[in-house]
Amino acid sequence: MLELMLALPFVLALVLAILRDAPAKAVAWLAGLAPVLALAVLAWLTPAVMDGQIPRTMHEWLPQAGLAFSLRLDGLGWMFSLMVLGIGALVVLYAYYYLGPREKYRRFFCFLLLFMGSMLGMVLSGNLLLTVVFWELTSISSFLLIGFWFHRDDAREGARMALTITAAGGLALLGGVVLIGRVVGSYELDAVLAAGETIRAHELYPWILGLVLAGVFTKSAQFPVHFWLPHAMAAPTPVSAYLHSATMVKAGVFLLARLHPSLAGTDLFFYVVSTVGALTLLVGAWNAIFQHDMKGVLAYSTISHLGLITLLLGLSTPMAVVAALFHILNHATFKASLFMAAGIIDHETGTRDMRRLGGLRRLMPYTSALAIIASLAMAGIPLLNGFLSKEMFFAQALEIEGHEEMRWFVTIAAFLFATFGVAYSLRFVHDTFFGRGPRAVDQDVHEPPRFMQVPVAILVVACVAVGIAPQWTIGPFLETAARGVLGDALPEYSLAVWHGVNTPLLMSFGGVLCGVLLYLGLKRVLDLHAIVRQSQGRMLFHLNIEALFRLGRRFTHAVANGSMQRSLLWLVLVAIAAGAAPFVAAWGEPREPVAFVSQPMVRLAWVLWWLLVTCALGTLALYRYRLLAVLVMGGCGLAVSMTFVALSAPDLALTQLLVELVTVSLMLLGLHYLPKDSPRLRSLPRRLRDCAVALAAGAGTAGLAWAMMTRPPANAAAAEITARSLPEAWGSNVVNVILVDFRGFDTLGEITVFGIAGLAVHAMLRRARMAPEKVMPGPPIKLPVPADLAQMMFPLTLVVSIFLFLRGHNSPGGGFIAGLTLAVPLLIQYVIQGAASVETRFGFDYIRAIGAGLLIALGTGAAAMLFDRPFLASGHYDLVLPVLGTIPLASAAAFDLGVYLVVFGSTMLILSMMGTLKPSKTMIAHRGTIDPATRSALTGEAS
Amino acid sequence: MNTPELAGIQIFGFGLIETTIGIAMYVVGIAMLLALWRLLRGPTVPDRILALDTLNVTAIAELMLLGMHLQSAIYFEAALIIAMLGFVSTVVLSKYVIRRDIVE
Amino acid sequence: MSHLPILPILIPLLGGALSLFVEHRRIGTVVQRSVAWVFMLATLAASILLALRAHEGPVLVYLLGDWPARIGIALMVDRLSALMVLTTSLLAGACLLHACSGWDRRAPHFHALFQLQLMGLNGAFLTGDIFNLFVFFEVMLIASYGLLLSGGRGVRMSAGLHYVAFNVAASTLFLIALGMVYGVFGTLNMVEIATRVAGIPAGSLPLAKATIGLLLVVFCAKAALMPLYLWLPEAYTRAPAAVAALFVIMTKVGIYSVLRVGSLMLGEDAGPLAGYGWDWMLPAAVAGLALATLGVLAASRLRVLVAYVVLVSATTLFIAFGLRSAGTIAAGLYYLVHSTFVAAALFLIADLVRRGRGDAGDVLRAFPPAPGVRVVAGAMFLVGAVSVAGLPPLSGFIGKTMLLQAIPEADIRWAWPALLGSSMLVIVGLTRAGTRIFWKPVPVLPALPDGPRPVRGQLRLPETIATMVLLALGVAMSVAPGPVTAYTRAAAEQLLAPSTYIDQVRAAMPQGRRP
Amino acid sequence: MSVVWELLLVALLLVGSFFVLMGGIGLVKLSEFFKRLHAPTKASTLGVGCVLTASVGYHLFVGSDPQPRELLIVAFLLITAPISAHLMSKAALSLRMDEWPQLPGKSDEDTHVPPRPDGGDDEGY
Amino acid sequence: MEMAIASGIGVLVFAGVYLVLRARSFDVILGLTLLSYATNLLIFSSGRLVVGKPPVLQEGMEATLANHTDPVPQALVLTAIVISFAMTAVAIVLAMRSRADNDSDHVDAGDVRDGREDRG
Amino acid sequence: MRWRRRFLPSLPLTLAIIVFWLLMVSELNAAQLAMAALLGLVIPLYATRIDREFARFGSLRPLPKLLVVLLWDILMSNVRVARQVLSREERIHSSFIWYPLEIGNIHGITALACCITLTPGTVTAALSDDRRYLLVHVLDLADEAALVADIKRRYECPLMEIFP
Ligand code: NA
Ligand code: NA
Repeated sequence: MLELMLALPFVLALVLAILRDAPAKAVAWLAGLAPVLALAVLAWLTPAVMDGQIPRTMHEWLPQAGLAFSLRLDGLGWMFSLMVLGIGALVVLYAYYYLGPREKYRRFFCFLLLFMGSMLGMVLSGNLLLTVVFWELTSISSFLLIGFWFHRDDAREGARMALTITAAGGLALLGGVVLIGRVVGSYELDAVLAAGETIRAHELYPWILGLVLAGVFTKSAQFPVHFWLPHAMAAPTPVSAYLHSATMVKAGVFLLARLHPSLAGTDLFFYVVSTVGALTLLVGAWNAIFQHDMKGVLAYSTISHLGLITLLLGLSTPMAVVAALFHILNHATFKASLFMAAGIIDHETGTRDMRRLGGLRRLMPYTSALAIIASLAMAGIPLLNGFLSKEMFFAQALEIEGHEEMRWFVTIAAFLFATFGVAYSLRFVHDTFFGRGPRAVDQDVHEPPRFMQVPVAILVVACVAVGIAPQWTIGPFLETAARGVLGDALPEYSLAVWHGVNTPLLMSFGGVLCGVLLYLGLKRVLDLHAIVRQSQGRMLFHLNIEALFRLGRRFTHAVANGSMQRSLLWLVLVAIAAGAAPFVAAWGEPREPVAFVSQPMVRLAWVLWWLLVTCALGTLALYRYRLLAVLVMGGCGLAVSMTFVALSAPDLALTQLLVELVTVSLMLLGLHYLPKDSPRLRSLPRRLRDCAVALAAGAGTAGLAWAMMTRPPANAAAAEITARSLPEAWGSNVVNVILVDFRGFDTLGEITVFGIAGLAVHAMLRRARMAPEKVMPGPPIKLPVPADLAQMMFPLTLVVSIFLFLRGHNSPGGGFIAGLTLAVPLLIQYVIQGAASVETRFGFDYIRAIGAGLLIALGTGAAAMLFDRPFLASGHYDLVLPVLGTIPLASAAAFDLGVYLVVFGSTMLILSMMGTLKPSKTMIAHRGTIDPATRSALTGEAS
Repeated sequence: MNTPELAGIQIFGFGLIETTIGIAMYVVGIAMLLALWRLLRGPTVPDRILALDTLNVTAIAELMLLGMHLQSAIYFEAALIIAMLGFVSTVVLSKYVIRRDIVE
Repeated sequence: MSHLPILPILIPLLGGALSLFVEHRRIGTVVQRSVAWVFMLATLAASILLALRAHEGPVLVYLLGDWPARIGIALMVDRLSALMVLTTSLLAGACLLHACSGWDRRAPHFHALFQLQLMGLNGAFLTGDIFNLFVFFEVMLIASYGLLLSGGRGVRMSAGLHYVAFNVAASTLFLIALGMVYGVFGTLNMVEIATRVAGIPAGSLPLAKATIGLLLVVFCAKAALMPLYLWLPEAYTRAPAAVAALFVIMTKVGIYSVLRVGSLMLGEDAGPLAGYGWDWMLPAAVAGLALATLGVLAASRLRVLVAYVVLVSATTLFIAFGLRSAGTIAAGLYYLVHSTFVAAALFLIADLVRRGRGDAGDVLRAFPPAPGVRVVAGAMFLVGAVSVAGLPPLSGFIGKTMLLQAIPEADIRWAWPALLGSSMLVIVGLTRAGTRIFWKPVPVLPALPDGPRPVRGQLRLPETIATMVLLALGVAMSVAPGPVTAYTRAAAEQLLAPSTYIDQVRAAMPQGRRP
Repeated sequence: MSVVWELLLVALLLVGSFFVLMGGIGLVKLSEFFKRLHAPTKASTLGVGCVLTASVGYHLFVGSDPQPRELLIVAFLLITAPISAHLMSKAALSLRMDEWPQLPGKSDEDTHVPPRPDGGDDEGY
Repeated sequence: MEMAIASGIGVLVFAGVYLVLRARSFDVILGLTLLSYATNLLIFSSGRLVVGKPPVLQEGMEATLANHTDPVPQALVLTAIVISFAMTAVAIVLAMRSRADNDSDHVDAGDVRDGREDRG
Repeated sequence: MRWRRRFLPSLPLTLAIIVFWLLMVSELNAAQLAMAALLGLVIPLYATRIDREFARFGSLRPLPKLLVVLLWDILMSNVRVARQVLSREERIHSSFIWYPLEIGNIHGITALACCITLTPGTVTAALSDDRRYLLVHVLDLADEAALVADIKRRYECPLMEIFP
């Protein structure tokens, strides 16, 4: 049943969200259905609750985290459900009339039902985590409701402020709840409520309390974060009537009451909660006097009353708790009706500014009467419900034991509360309904539609009924609710209008008297209407948020300024740190002597060393003259290749050489479209810094390499590979066997990378038009003599390529080297004959070559799967032919064929794309031609 | 396979041919460094291209000498490729100097 | 024998290769998309099966080439790998759907690159060999370059250059680290390395530490951990939407690798190296979280904001994993999956906004989205924002709650404020962005006489569905979190017991060879 | 016999390395590009040729590789080195690094501007 | 020999890193190329330095590491060379495109943070 | 003839490939012969797509003599260049000359360019567009006419016979 009750608002919200183009009336009816049906369910459950039973239901949600969908309906929950649903139903009715014909009914009621459901879920929740879930849902849905008129600045600001503060509180609450879960070992409310002693005795208690109270205080708009509430008044009035009288703001005090058995009862709780409550009460009440907006008065009054409730819960005596609950109910009724009345007035007159209103008593008698009664209830005038709970408050204030200074403080606060309350109520009534006016209202003012008054009337009747006959009307309910909090500790109390002449009564009368005097006095002394009070909270909030954004911007722009140099610098620095840290940490520790025999220098090592080092430094020295740097870097490549040869790695040397050549070609192709040199960097410190970083990186890498090389090798795996290469993989070039067999999967990935590079370049250049940096005048050059030679070389290089491919498994070579070797003669043809000539003659589809290569490699690997062996398991077959003898067929060769095709295809695709770029049509203005007469022989560029 | 043997002439206690190979390696190495000097020094672009070309050619000699020194034929492919690519890179670089656009 | 572990790699490779043959204009979009979807769905199916198999407990070992793991390459699938693969496939499905609303026709080779990207991602998650991991990193990266740059122009090129250069530099570092790994440990199989780590002689300890430290630096750079995150915002925000959404998983590859290396090489059994480097990771994560959060506040464009949200989630993950308890890791894994889906959805939404607002792009200023876009995008943004900010009832809340619960007592003092505070500020940032984009009315501008009308894109069905699918995955994770959390919990426990993993992998025998 | 072979090899090596060195020295010592061009294109080619020939002989006798494959490289170098030189001088000419004589039979119309490498006539292309 | 290789690697890294930290795309690419030389040498040297024992098996010579150098790093370097080459190719083309599209070869060309893409 | 041109576009090339292959693989057996033949047949088919004239020899008779002369000249020129390199540079008077060509076959021109570059102190620097002049740089020019005549006699004439 509880699920049904809770589901109703959500389901109907969903229905509303889906419905399109439904008339407003139907929407309102559907929306009203939710609270009405839920109320019916609640009514059905009421007898059981009154009996002291707690209907429960539980569904697992996330047992690992202790999160369960468990609902329970005890007295407190019942009371709040009643409020949420009852006032909810009235608000729906009211809102139907309130919203203008052009308003988005569907969205409004959808959000309203979402909120209603969230609120209901919160009060029904039997699991603290679930409470947090619904708690935050109320924040979100209230954000949507407050921002309903999102085209208005104040609505957006109010919504953001409310969400920011309540969501922050919600996060704190989450923290608190998780801590409670740690202490108690469960999030089930029953367990938590039963574990009050444990919680209070735990060392985490202050933290728990602080975090939970942070949630409570933000939600219930307690000082000093109360300021969001007045700004939430930018919401449509039905929303205010609902959220800020009965529901949203009550969520905080609800939770305080809910966790009262677990958290209350310590001095810390007493002092913190009562002090905050008392301060809120005073601040709210005092500010309410100076508001000109009707809803402003009501908002500050709400703050003040919430302070009162908090204060009562802080006092923690059973009677105080009863009073708090009683006041929650009372406040909900009169404040909801007042908000609705204010909405009616706004609706009819077009303003809520009390400075422009007045004399409405004559124009709207019924509404005025209702509003005045409700205001009196708010002021705590006898025979109305507000009076009763206020009396109880006074009594509790006077009975504080053991904390003398608190008793004085609270009593004075209570008296001031009464005084201010009377004053602002008086002002509210007087400025609106009495005197001359309405001033400066150009509308024809009359009573609203009858059914718009009905909700107000119902609530006011409730105020009066409770005020006159509390025991009959509210008594049983209150008792049920109080039992929900206090359990067996329910005090003896009597709900009666007359308790005889006692101090509270005198205080009440004194308060009324002082309030009237205060209002009259203020009116006499000050020009109330001229006082414009800025909301300091808002300003502070605004400043803080702005400061926050500024901080974010400043930091982010200072740190993440989009500079690539900075990214790379950090990478280098972190790498240096990571590499150096262990050695620094191990500095002073005794080092074991390294048993290591250094390799003697190879004969030509000294040449290579000089070549390598000088070319590296030469590249560095010449980097600004790019062509020269590329040239000098060619020396580096040669040195590295020769080092590989000298150190027993012919395959590497071949690959390095080929790649080096193609890289240089690509760089030259690229240089055609890039500036010829780099500008000089003026900043010396910057250069020095980079130099230092580079030195550290170089030294660090050298040190690491040296330390690694001088360790004895751990190459058992390599030995095994070497030993198994010939008998099991049928290849004597172990490097190639590793590439196509042992680690063939790496190669598959590698050719994929290579193929993708081709595709990426193709994608980037396919439609690109670029202006070359500078062009030489004249038509393309032909070089007959080199062309002739290249033509002769072409078939021979093909032979070399095939040779390297076929022999690769047993000698240096293989698919990759062969593929590049095949690309080289074509490159020459491109260079000498021009791209167009080559491509028309050969008509390769390089992209398909890449695809085919990948498919062949993949197919070869997958063929093993047909034999129920893993991917890439190699096979070998000796084909014996009559004349030719034995021809070894190896699956590895097929795999290598895939490599061959991909490498060839991709290399040629890249070269061809870069070589056949079309000049830009628009950007040509930036670039120019080189005057042959002015070219510098030093750099080859125009000087 | 029955291969003829070298005489193994000894000079100052070292094999003559070995010593000669060693000397040749040093001499060719010096030539490489001279080419390197020209590569770095320039002054003109064609000078550097020429130096790079010379480096490639001398590298072939050096590699073959190393092959003799280590009595291994494994360096053949590397030398062949260097010869091939040295030419190609000279073509490409010269074409760049002449036309800036190496593929027209 | 079962070839299941390798299928998530081979299927996309085949798909990518075949895509190259159907690219011609004559063949038409339908065929191209059909091919892409056939392979996408097959990959997805394989991933699901793999996840189910992995959940049975034992590590699946696939010996490529039928060589024993110590000399060949082995794929190793534990729950974590399978989870990552499944997440990737689900995400990729949505991204592909989004791309099929038109981007795939404007970006040359899109489908091939997309499939190969998928191959790279899956390979990185499945391989058990650290050099093979590098190779798949590169496959994934170069495919991402292609996807990022294909069909692009202008600023995207310079952002791409930044991204490429940084990643190439990081890959260079990776290679240095790999050289060191082989030089120090003499093997590349991660399990073999793990067994040798403990026996490293004292004299070589600093070297081993430096080696693994460099590896971690690389992974952290890919995962965009402070201070190596500077490359991320630009690259992600300049990418086309579907690609940006797919990129969300890329930071996770780095995180996955940290987790894997941390579990195997720095785990309990790692002797003197146990826990090395983790002490640094937590402060870096917290600082990174702070900076990422400030970035969320500072963002002037929606996509930048989402990029920083990605960073927030990445750093949150580092906190979770850095604490190295089963609880935090489990929570972190849940959070990882959730944040992947949601952040990807936010990228798609941001793109919708950008298109819907024509010239205004996704700048956080008032500008009217096309009617229809506002409502749909606004609603989706709300769901995404709620989820990513960790507000209930969506997956972010569950993830964050589990994380808060799991953080050990001693670390609460700094971890909680960091996590909760960041959540708070992310809410502030998202609220501002949302209200500005979807709520703020347009200032009335003087009408330009002959000025170009802003071209505002309309909703396209595949895009909307793709976004909704991603959001729905997040919602599903919050409605029924049980299976996912059970899985992540088991994965975390598996991860914290590397010795069983190691034993299972070493026990794997070739089929047709001597072991 | 083998003594002769060995001495021949030694001679080849010495001559070869000497010429290679000459190429290097010429490259460094000579004062302008076109002069420098002579040294390496000739000397190095011959020098390398000698070394390669020695290598063939040496491997033949040592038995590590009894095939004259190095001759392929020699042939290759002999063919390509001149063409490389040709291209490099073309590059140098395009940079106007030297003056060269007027093409016979052409008019003096462009006396002050040196003719383009191919005579400035585009029709031949 | 080890010292020579290590110092060579160091110098390459020094030059490479300095260039990588420059502001122009081409300089960065040059730097990355130098760095890739360094990494290739470093990975290669992880198999230790052995002269004249290439990992090509020959008849009559036992297939052990006494006769042949460690082949694994060589295979790794091959893969690394290929991959770096692919990356370099992409980077060069990207540098060209970035230069053409953004009118500058500065690595942060095109006013990255508030680019024209958004200004419309 | 047509059949031959279609399937065997250039016999010299085919032969060259076969020899080249056998030299490369350093094996002489049936399988390698078959492979060489296969390549020799297939590659020219492919290579002819470059669409330039393939080597067609006139007479190979002058070739041995030319080779010997060339070898000798190479040796001599190297000695001379070495001497010049080692001597003082002021004595070297280098200069360009235009060498008038009579040979028209492009292969012949290429071969001649090779010969000139490889031999006495000369380097070819360019070919005129009409292919009638070779620009030759002479390291130490004494007598231009004598040099031209020398080249013509020693190289160009035999080459014209080989490449008619
Ligand atoms: Na190979
Ligand atoms: Na071009």
